[in-house]
Parts: sequence; C-alpha cells; structure tokens
Amino acid sequence: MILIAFVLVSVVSLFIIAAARNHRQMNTVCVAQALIFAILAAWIALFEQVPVVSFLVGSQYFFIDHLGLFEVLIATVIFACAAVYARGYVEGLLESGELEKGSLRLFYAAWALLLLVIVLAFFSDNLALFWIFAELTTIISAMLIAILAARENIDAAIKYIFIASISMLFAFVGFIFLFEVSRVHLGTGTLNWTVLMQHAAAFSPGMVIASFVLVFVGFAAKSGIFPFHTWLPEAHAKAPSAVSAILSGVLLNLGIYGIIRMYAIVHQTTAIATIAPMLTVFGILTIGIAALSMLPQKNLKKLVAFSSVENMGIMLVGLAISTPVALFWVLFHIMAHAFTKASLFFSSGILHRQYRSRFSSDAADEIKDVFRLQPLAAWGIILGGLAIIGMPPFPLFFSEFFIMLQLGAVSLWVLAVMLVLLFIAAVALGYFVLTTFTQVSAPDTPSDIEPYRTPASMKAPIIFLLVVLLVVGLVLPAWGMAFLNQIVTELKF
Amino acid sequence: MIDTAIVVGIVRILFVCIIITAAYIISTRNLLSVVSVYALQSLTLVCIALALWSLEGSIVLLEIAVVTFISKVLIIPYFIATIQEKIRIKRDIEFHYLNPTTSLLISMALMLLIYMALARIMEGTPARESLFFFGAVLGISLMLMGMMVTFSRKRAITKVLGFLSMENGVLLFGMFVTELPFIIEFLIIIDLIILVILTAILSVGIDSTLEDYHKRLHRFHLLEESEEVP
Amino acid sequence: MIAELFILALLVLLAGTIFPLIAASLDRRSVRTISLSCTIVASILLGILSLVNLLSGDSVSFTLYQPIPAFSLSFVIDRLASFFLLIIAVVSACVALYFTEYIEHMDGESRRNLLCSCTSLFILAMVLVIASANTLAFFLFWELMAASSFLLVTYEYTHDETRKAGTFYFIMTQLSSLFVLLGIILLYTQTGSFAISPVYGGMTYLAILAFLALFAGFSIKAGIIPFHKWLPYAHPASPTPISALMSGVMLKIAVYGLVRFLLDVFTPDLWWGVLILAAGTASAVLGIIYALKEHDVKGMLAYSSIENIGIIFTGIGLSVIFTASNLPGLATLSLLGALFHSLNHAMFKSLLFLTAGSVVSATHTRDIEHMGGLAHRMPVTSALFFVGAVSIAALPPLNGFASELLIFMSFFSSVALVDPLFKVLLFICLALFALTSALSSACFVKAFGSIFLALPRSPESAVAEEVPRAMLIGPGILAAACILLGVCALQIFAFVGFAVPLPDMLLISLLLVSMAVLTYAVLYFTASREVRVSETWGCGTLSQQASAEYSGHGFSEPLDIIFSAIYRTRTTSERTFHDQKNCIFKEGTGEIRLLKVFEEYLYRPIAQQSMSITKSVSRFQNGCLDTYLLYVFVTIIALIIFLGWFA
Amino acid sequence: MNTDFVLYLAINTLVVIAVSPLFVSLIKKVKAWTQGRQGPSVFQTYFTLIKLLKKEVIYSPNSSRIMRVTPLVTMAAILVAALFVPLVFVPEPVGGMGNIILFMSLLALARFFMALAGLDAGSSFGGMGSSREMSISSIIEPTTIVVFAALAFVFKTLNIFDMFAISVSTGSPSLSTLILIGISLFIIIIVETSRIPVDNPETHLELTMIHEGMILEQSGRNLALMELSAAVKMTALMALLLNLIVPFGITTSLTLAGILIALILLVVKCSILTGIIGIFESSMAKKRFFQLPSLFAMAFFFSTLIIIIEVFS
Repeated sequence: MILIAFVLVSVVSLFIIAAARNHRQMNTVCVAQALIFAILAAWIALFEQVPVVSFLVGSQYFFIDHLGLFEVLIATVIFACAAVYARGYVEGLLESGELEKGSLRLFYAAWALLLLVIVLAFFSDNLALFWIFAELTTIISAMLIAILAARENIDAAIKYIFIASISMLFAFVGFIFLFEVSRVHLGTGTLNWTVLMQHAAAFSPGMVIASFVLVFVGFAAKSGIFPFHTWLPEAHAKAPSAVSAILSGVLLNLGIYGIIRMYAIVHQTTAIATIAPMLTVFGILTIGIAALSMLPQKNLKKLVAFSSVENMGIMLVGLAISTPVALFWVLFHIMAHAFTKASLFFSSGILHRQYRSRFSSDAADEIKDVFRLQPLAAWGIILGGLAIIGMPPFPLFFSEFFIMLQLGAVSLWVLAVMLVLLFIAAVALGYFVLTTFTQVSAPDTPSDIEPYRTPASMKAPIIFLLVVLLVVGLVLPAWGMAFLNQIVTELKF
Repeated sequence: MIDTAIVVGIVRILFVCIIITAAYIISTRNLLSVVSVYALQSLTLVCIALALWSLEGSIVLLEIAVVTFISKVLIIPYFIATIQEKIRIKRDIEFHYLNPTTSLLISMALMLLIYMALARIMEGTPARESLFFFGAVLGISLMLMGMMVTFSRKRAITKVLGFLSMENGVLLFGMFVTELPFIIEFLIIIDLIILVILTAILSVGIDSTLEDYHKRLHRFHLLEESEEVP
Repeated sequence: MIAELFILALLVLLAGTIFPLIAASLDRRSVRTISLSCTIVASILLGILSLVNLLSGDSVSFTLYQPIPAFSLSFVIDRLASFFLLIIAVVSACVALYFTEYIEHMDGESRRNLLCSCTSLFILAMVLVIASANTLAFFLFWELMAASSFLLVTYEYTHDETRKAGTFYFIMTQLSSLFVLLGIILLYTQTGSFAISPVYGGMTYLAILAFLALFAGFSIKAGIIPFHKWLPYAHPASPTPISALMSGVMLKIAVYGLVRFLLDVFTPDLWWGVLILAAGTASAVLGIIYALKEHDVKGMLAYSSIENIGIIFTGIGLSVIFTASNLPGLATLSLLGALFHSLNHAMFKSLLFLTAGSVVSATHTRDIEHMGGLAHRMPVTSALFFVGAVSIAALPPLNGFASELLIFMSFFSSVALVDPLFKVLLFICLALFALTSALSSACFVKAFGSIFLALPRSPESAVAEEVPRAMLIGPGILAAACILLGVCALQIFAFVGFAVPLPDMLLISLLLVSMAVLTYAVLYFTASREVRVSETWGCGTLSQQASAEYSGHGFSEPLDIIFSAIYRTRTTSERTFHDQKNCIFKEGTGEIRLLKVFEEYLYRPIAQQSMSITKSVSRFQNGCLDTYLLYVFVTIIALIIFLGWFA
Repeated sequence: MNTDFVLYLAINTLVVIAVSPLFVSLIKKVKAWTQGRQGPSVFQTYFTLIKLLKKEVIYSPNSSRIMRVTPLVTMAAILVAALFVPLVFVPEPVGGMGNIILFMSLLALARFFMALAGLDAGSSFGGMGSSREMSISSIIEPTTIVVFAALAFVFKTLNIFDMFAISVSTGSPSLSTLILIGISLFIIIIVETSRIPVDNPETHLELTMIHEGMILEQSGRNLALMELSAAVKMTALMALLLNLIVPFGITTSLTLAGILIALILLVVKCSILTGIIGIFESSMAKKRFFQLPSLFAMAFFFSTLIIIIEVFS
C-alpha cells in the first residue's frame, strides 16, 4: 500500500508543478517530494517487515526487499540534494538564458516523474516491469539532458537514447529467454524475481547464460560498462549539473542493480563459471578504458563522468568475484560512489556557472583563480577527488580495498592490472586538479572574471554529502552494515 | 479452425516477408518508402499474430495484433511521415561503415550465425524443438538487421526507423512466448511509442538547424509559453 | 598508562587539526599559535610515553575501535614503535616551535590556518602509521599521511615549480601506496589475516611477491634511487618546516615499514638482503653525487636525504644478510646502526632544513651562489647549521659519525661471513659507502662555505638579519640532540640495554677538548698574542671582490669532472662566422646542460609512452553516434559467438 | 682508565710532537741531496715553528670564527688521532681508543675545518685549495677504507692497538700481504700528507698547490699550529705503516728502557721511511690534477688485491 503513497505524492506534485507560477514553487515541490519519498523509504526500513510482497494483488508485480529499499534510499537522498541544488542552479540557467522559461515546467515535471519511475523500478518484482521502468528512466532523463536547447545537448541525449534503448531491447530478449527457462521448469512461465530466485538452482545453464548475457548487454548500457559506455561521458558532461548528479548517482545504479538481480539468479546455477570471467573481463576493460581516457582529459565534467565509468567497472569486477564479502562491498561501493559522485558534480556545477563562458564542450576548461572565486567548489572537487580515488577515511577506500582483497584470492593478475588502472585514474584526477586549479591571474592585473555569487542552496548539498561520506567512512555504522548483510543474504550469496 | 499445416505454411511465408522488408529497409535510399515498408513489416507482424492466434487460440495474441496494428501500422508511420515532411528530407544517401550490398551479405551471415549459436545453446532443452527456437532466430536476426540500419545511416530519422525495426524483432520473438502477460506487452508498446516520439523530436533537432528546431517545437506545442525565437 | 597517554596525544593533535579549520577564515596569529601549540604539547606527550616505553621495553597493545569484524583500529606500541614515535615527537616539537614564527612570514593570509591544520593532521597520520597493529590500519593511515603531505607540498600552489613538484609527488606517492596495497593484499592472500605477524609455512612465492611489493612501496616513499625523483622536487617546493618534517620523519616512516615487516612478518632470504643493500648503496652514492652538483640549498638537502636513506637501507640490508646467514649478533648490530642513523638523520636533517629555511627567509633566495658571508650576519643560525653540517658529514664526535661507525663496523665484521664471493661484494659496497661519507663531507664543506663564509654574493645576503628567537630555539634543541647523541652514543646504548662495540665518544670528546685547551694554554704562554685584522695577501689582487670568490659551482667542479661519467652533460653551441669558410668567428652561444639522467631516460619516456597510449584510447571516444553503435553491434556479435561456442 | 693509559697519553703526545718536525726536514734534506743541493738543516722545521710563534696573527676582515678556531681544532683532532697510533708503547686499549675508523674520521674532522678555513677569507686560492683537497680526499677514501678493511681482515680486529700487539707478539702475516699493505699504506701517506705526485708541498705556485692553498691565509702562531699538525699527521701515518710491517722495537710494557729503545728505533725507522719518501718524490713529477684518479685507482687495485688474496686463500 505504501507504493500507492509514493504514486499519490508524485501525482500531487505533478499537479502542483503544473499549477505553479514560478521556479521557486516548482523547486520546492520537487524538494518536498524527494524528502517525503525519503521519509517513506526510511519508514519502511524502520517499521515494516521487509521484504514486503503484497502489492497489486494476484500477480505480484511489485515488492520491497532490502536491495530495492537500499537503492531507493540512495536515490531519494540524492534527489533531495539535487533538488535543493537545482534551486540555485536552475535559477542561474534561467538568468543566463541557457534554459528557456517555457521549458521550466517540463523540466520539473520530468524531474518529479523520474523520481517516481525510479522508485517504481526499484520496487518491481516482475523483471519485465522493471525493464519498462528502466526504459522510462532513459526517456525521461534524456529529456532532462536535452532540455537545455543546445545542439550538443540534443546530440548527447540522442546518443544516450539510441545506445541505451537499443541495448535494452536485447535485455528484453534476454528476459524472454529467462521466461522460457522458467516455463520449462515451472510449467508456467514467470518473470517474478522472487519466484525465479526460489527455483533458479534447477535451471539449465545454457539458457541461463544466454539470457544473462543478453540482459547484461542492456543493463551494461544503462550503467556505462565498456563498450556501451560511450554515451555516458557526453551525456553527463552536457546535462545540467543537478541532472548529472542524478544520472551518475542514481541512474547508473539502476543498471548495476539490474545486473545484480540477474546475477543473483545466475549465481545459483553452474552458469556462474562462465559468467564470472566474462564479467571480470568487461569490468577490467571498463576500468581500463575509463582510466586511460581520464588521463588526457581537460574537461572537468567529462573527467568526473569517466570516473563514474571506472567505478562501474570496479563494481562489476567486485560482483564477478561472487563471494558474499565481495558483494557486500560492492553494495557499499554503490552507495559511496553515488554520494561522492553527486557531490563532485555539484561542485563542478558551481565551477561551470563561474567559468561558463570558458567551459566549452570539448576544449580544455579555462579555470583561473579558483580558490579566490569559488573556494568551496574547489575544495569540494579536491575532497571529492580524494574520496573518489579511494583515499581514507572516505568510504570508497574500504570498498575498493576489500574488493581488491577478495580479488587477490581469485587472480593476482587481474588484481595487478586493476591496481595499475586505479593508479592511472587517481593520477588523472590529481593531474587535472594540479594543472587547472593552480592557475592564477597575475597579481597586478585585475581579473577579468566576475565572481559568481553561489547561492547557499548550491553549497549546502556539497557540504552535506561530504559530511555524510566522512561520517560513514569514519564510523562505518553497524546498523548499516547489518542492512547490507541482509541484502547479501536475500540475494542468496 | 483452419488447418494447422496451412497456417504454419502461411507463417513461414510471412517470415520470409518480414526478412524481405528488413532487407529493403537496410538497402533503400528513399526515406518515404522506408516508412511505408516499415508499416508493411508491422502489418506482417499483425498477420503472424493473427495466424498464431488461429493456431493456439490465445487471446493475448489477438490483443497484441490489435495494439500493434493501431500503434505500428497507423500511428507511428503517420507520425514519422509527418515529421519527414516537416524537415523535408527525402533521401538518406550517405552510408557509414557499410553499403547496402555488404549489409545484406552480412545480415545473411548473421542469420546463419545466430541459428548455429542458438542451436548450440538450446541443445537438449525442449525449447530447441518448439517454435520458440524459430522465433528466437528470426527475432534476433531482425533485431541485428535493424541495428545495422541504425549505425550505417547518417540521418537520425532513419536511425529511428532502424530502431523500430529492431523492436519489431523483439515483438516477433515475444509472440512465441504467449504466456507473457498482456499488460506487460501493452506497457512495452506504450513505452516504445513514447521513446519513438521523443527520439523523433530530438532527431528533428539534430537533422535541422537549431532555429528551425525551436520553431518546430513550438508548432508541436511542446513548449507552452511560446516565445519568439530570433 | 601508555595507552591513555597515547590517546590523549592523539586527541590533542586532532584538536590542532580541527581548530584552525573551524577558524579557517580568521587570519589571526593566535589561531595558528594555538594549533601549533597543540602539536608541541602532543609531541611532548608522545616523547614522554615513547621514552618510558623504550626504557621499559613493554609492548602495549589496545584496540580503539572496531566497526566491522574484518577491521579493527588497534594499536601496538612496542620498542620499535616507541623508537620511531620518539623521532616523530622530537622533530615535530622542534619544527612546530620553529613554525610558530616562520608561518607569520609566509604568504597566503588565512590559508596559513589550513597549513597548520594539515601539519597537525600529517603528524597525526604518521603517529598512527607507526602505532598500527594491523596491515589495514597501517595502510589506511599511510594513505592519510600521503594525502595530508600532498596538500602540504602544494601549499604554494601558484608557483610553476610547486605544480611540477606536486605532480611528481602525487604520482610517486600514489605509486607507493599502490605497491604497499598490493603487498598487503598479497600478505592477506597468504595468511588470511591483517595481523602483522609472522608468515608461517615458508616463503612461498606469494610471500616473496608481497615482500617485493612492500619493498618497492617503501622504497618509493623513502626516495630510494631510481624512485627518488620526487624528493628533489617536493622538498624545495614545500614550506621549509614541512620539508624538515618530510625529510626528517616521513622518510623514516617508510624505513619503519620496511623494518617492521622484515622483522615481524617475513623470514628473509639472503638475496633479499643483497637487494636492499644494493638499493641502499646505489642511493647513497648517487644521492650524494647529485647533492654535490645541486645549488638549490633545499634541493641539495633533499639529495642528501636520499643519500642518508641509502645509508639506512644499507644497514638494513646488512642486517638481513646477517640474519639469513645466521649471525644474529651482527644482524642486531647493523640493524641498530640503521635505526640509530634514522634517529640521527631525523635530527640533523631537520636541523639543516630549518636553518636553511631561516637563511632562505633572510636572503629570499634558495640559490647558494647568491648567499655568502652570512656567518657575520646570522651568527646563531650559522653555528646551528654548522653543527648539522658536521653531523651529516659523519665527523666525530657528533651523531652522524656514531651511527655510520656502527654500519662501518658491521661491514668490517662481515669477515665472519662464509661465502668468499659474498665478502668481495660486501667490500665493494664498503668502498662505495666510504666514498659516500667522504663525499658528504665535501658536499657540506661546500654548503657551509658558500652559504656562510666569505663575502656576500647578493645584495639581499649583505643585509640579511638574524631570525627571531623561536626560529633559533627549535633548531637549537635539535643541535643539542645531535651533540648529545653523538657524544654520549655509547652511554645511551648502554642505558637502553644494548652493548655495542662503539668507541667511547665521551672519552674521545674529552680528549679533544683537553687537547684543544692544552694547545691553547701552551700557545698562550709561549706564543705572541698579537692579533691584527687587515687585508691579507690576495695573490696580487688589490681588494677582494665577491665575484672573484670560489663559488659553490667552482668548488664542486673537480668532482664534476671526476664523476663526469655519472653527471651526463649535454653541450650545445651555435656559432656564426664572418666569412664563408668559417674562419673568422663572429658570435655564438653555448650551453652546457646537466642531464637529469633518471628524468630523461626513465621518467620522461614512461610518461610519454603512457600519454601516447591514452591518446590512442581517447580516439575510441570519437563523438560519432554511428561509431558507438558499431561498437555495440560488434560486441553483441562477439557475445553471440561467445554464447554459441563457450557456453 | 688506569695510570698506564694516562702515561701513554702523555708519552705518545710528547713524543709525536717532539719528533715529527724532524721528519719534515728530513724529507726536504733527502730531496735536496738528490737534487745535488746541501739543503736546510734537519732542525729547520723547529726553527721555523719557533719563528712563527713569535709573529703576530693577521685575520682577513672577511673571515669569521671558523678561521679563528680552525688551528686549534685541527691541532686537537690530529693530536687525538695521533694517540690512536702508539709510537713507542702499546697499552691495553681503553674505551675504544685505537679504532681505525675513528682514526680516519678524526683526520677527516681536521680536514673539514681546514677546508672551511680555506673558504673563509674568500680568497680564490683558499677556495681552490679546499675544493681540491676535499675532492682528493673523497676519492682516496674508498682505497683507505678498503686498506683498513684489509687490515681488519688480516688482524681480525678493528683496533690499531690490538693490531700492533698482534704484529709484535705473533709476527706479521704472510709476506705478500705485507707488501701489498705496505704499498697501499704508502700511497695513502703520500695522499694524506699532500706530497708529490699528488700535491707539491714546496711551492706556492698557484696552479699546483692544494694543501698550501688552504692554509694560505693562516699566519703567525696559527700557521705554526697548522704546520705542526701536518707534521704530526705524517708521523702518525708513518708509524702506522712501520709498526705493522716492521714492528720490532715497540714495547708493550711500560719501562723506561723499553721506551727509550723504542723511541730510538722509531726515529731510525721513520728516518728510513722519510728517505724513501724523499727519493720517491724526487723521482716523480707532480701529476696533473685530473690524472690523480688513475693513481688512486691503482691504490684501490692493490688494496682490493689484498682482500681477494686473503679471501680466497
């Protein structure tokens, strides 16, 4: 029944947005929606008996388990932050004319809808339904990217849509395979994840492999796995920063979430012996391509976007290890990466506003006097950068460390390659910061850059996320760990 | 009830039709005819659905036939044709990576490949003997052929057609798994329609100049408070 | 008691870190003073606890916090740890004291608060690394140390030089972390735990790999050649007290890591020792040879740090060789030498850095060619620097000599080794080692002579003034420590409980003093007491000019030529002539450039290679949708083939 | 510290101060003879020292305290170093006295101060002298240490006292080793005492001087100290060589007669050695500065040879 609450809240928000008169009101609605969602999710986590399996009586289309709840919690927190951030950010876009007034309503409507669709996707039990919602997120987020009516934005959105949806079609074929498998074994076919999980052990490996590979193609494209990642750097770099944060922090997780769900089924069959090496190869290639592309990168948002690709690779490798501990830390990584990446995008958004005229899509960013003009954003990038390359005490350190620790037992070669690649990625980030942030105008010549007055609403999310990350990294709260362990158990690892 | 053998024969013929339409989409340069061939392809699908319905009697197939007919034979072709008129592109001459002859040859090779691969995968499972196998081979082949259209054509609008053709492949495959609940199929189609519309709109943007794009967006009433764009 | 003191010290350091962050925007002296005072107090606490623990020899272990079963923040303070804690405590107390004054002369307004905070954090991280009881905690704090020191190095981020230094430092530090991480993971794979405890079941290839990885990691951090390149960049670029901390303490953390893992985890083979010895000797010789050539005073000190780390590694290598040859007595002796040299190096190198910093802040240049004559203008600083120079040149009776003597003695004792070939190898290393200490004395004659003696060679040096008192007390304590550790070396070792075959330096010093007094007395009663200050004979020059002096460059010229095989120079010249047959010379330019061998033949090619690889990879992302779709298509075909044939 | 040792300190210091100027003059005398001159008196160095003591000291206005303390420090360091080499009487070593590395380092300490004093006044000759001195001493160091290591290897001890005691009581090791040690130590003496072919102690010709360049600024009693310390250093090194190779005469017990005999024998042995040095010098031309490394390489070769012979036999 809670799901209905989610839907109702969203419908109400959509109505208010349609009726709202100005930007502020629309923004407030979105913030409120995200907050209510977050509270609802927290309420479920605290007071409901999870997993909840009682929606839409009869055919069990929806359910809530710990994994879904976990993802929803991450998503709502990031949405809330991004919505707060958008208050100042979109105002700036409007002022500079990058976003037309007419598109504003569409923007927020899409925003509110996207959150709902994402939540529904995470709560879907039926895999086909999940697929549909995942497709919808592609469409809506592409709208959010293309809303800045610049040619390069449309271009990025088209790339996103084409690559993601074409690949997702294959994923659907994969689901049909899965359906067929289940029909052979259960008599009647089903795509309900819970049912599939119960009987997965008996499935014939050949078909399961086929189905997994095809599904993987689709969700790899959603989560930016090599070689389907090509849309990602462009879309994330072109999108408004508030949207980039969502794309990177939430939508990529959706892809990995799909892979995890599917992997949990495969994990119970003998097909795992074939699938795990395949995932490792894809993961390492992803990390490699991302790290190597990061090194010569001169464009901040692209750099951060490639770093997302890299982290997706890490998650994939972690998943391929297929031990409970590895899975545990993959989940942890998902959370930590989402928060870190969101804060990085927020910070780079501020820099983007500041150096608007100097940021071009492909050329190098011209950043000057950054510590004088935007100290918070600069430190946000530095601290976020330290966090994303896995420096303690930020939480990504732990997840990367333990994933690699588990990897060490599997294959030393893969471990060595991965270490080198992570090193390259770290160097790339460090090199970028060192070369761009240290540029200052000569002391006697007056700077030609107007300082951009960053509204507090854009600063608060960065600080909030960094503090959350630090606290998580320092404390590693026991209840959180227990929650993650619950997920691992539910996935039958 | 019609005789099974005849129906199966008809289905076979329709399969061949679908392959032919796909081949035509790959190789032609004329945009308008691509749209109509697409409509034809979809119509063939409707026919297959009807034939299968007559074979298996599943009501879902009938529903699918109806929905497909409405959406894919009527709405989408009409919509794309309209857009094509607006952007005044008649031909899509440039090919990337593949020219029509090569693509045809490759698609044949692909079909063979998929057949062999799927045969090995389903070795020993009941699925190997059923229509499911047949549908899988054809569906995936159709998808890959559509995909070749998407990356070998320059115009975004042609890419959309390629994508639609891929989707037909999925539908074709899906029809052999009749137990899939209708609501799912229905939602998928709704989903795809939205996707196609959005892509088409964006394609307009990419295939024309920016000012034109703004004007057109206003004409489609997609922007509410229409402002004058210089 | 120890544990409580330790935690208290940590808390005080933490306060020193957080307080300036809270008051980040307040550009007040008091903020910085409070933060640095916290550091000083914490250092004193640490000093006390480590001294107590060093003497009692207890091993105190406690767990602070255990968030997840796999990972606990637990600490062990045993004798080895206390020893290194002592190094940290002494150096950081002196540095912080010096810093209170120095920081007020720096640029950067309120950014200086962050500097204080980072310094505190840096010290905190080092303390925690030392005390860590498991490898995970060790690595965690190792990274923290790396991150905070990186921020410190890039303090003056606007300078080109700093940017380069920062890049180098960042890359090398990451590389070091990578290797340490690899080593720790390999160890875990071998033993299944994070505990720093012996690896049982023999030295499998995993354990050997783990050792090699750890060794590489620690070598990079310690600046062993050929991984040394970050040192001569990072030290000059960072604020002086930071250089002092990094050179004096941070390098020792790497030494600590190596010693800790060698002692507690591995059962080393003979060749491990040879490896460490070879690395150490190479670093020592090459380090000091490069130091001779360097005219940037802090760069020179950085190279000299490489040399000294080389000496320490030599000692450790010897110790490993002796352990593997089953000669525990000698192994202890050489290990004591290495550890004692770590302590001594921390003392005199920090002293030298701090006094060099005073000189730099007084003369506004780091080039020793532009200094000179400062002994008159900065008498106390020059005296302190002198103590450091004598120490580092390994001259009796100061501390540098005492520790090098220990290593010399263990070299000499290699007589006891069985394998004759091995002896020859050791004797070659010994010869190189002797060369090192002789060259270091030449190097510091040059340094002291060029900086403090003769005439000032720049207007700034001519008007330089003595630095404020806080900038003298800090180094003063270090200088006192240098003297004490040298003169009373034997007594100190006896006090701590080690019987080492050192000569009684106290006796020697007494003899030296009494001989000097006697000589003076004899002269006083027998010789003429007339003294005149006047122009001395200048071989015909009428009055002395600063430009005619023997410069630092000139001083090292003979050694340049002798070691020209190592200093690769590149000579380029361009000449134009008046006539066509190139007979009548018109004009020309010439340049003799010192090739930085490692940079040009190792670092740069690697960088260029990786850049070209990344360039070709970036071509992958060409911005064209069709290409991207083609990738997808090809991948799907490949996956279908994979399905068909490998499923 | 027993009385024997205190007596040793006194005796050794007095003896070394008393006899060393003699040998400096002796070398000059030998060289004069080989050149067909009569040469100065063998006591000329004593006279020079006394003359210098009576002169005033002149300091350059540029010079600092280094200049003022150097003569004292040098003298003290070299006298202590000389204590490490028993001339006439070998006592039991006390508190590590006699450590051969410490001996070497004390000489290095004196050199360190001298080099700084050379730089102190800022005259280019002083600087040149310091620079060359430090360079030469650096590159001879490996040879020196290997020779010492060879000694330690042969005598199984690091202590000069013990070495002497062993060579007195049990006689020296094999002849071949002795010759090699002798050659190596001889070269070290030549280098350390700045003699031809490394340095020319006679001239103040700018381009050839090394040691003299360094002490160019010294005058009066300071110069006297420098000269005397150079002489003491030479004597100590000669005694080291002699007492290892031809140890007879040196006493291990403290009797007046023994000491007197030892003293006479010492003077005789040293005189012969100075004769050899003088003839050696006369038969050589000073080498170009940058040809010195090859000379040192030769010395290094000899010293390594000892090790190799000892190790493999």
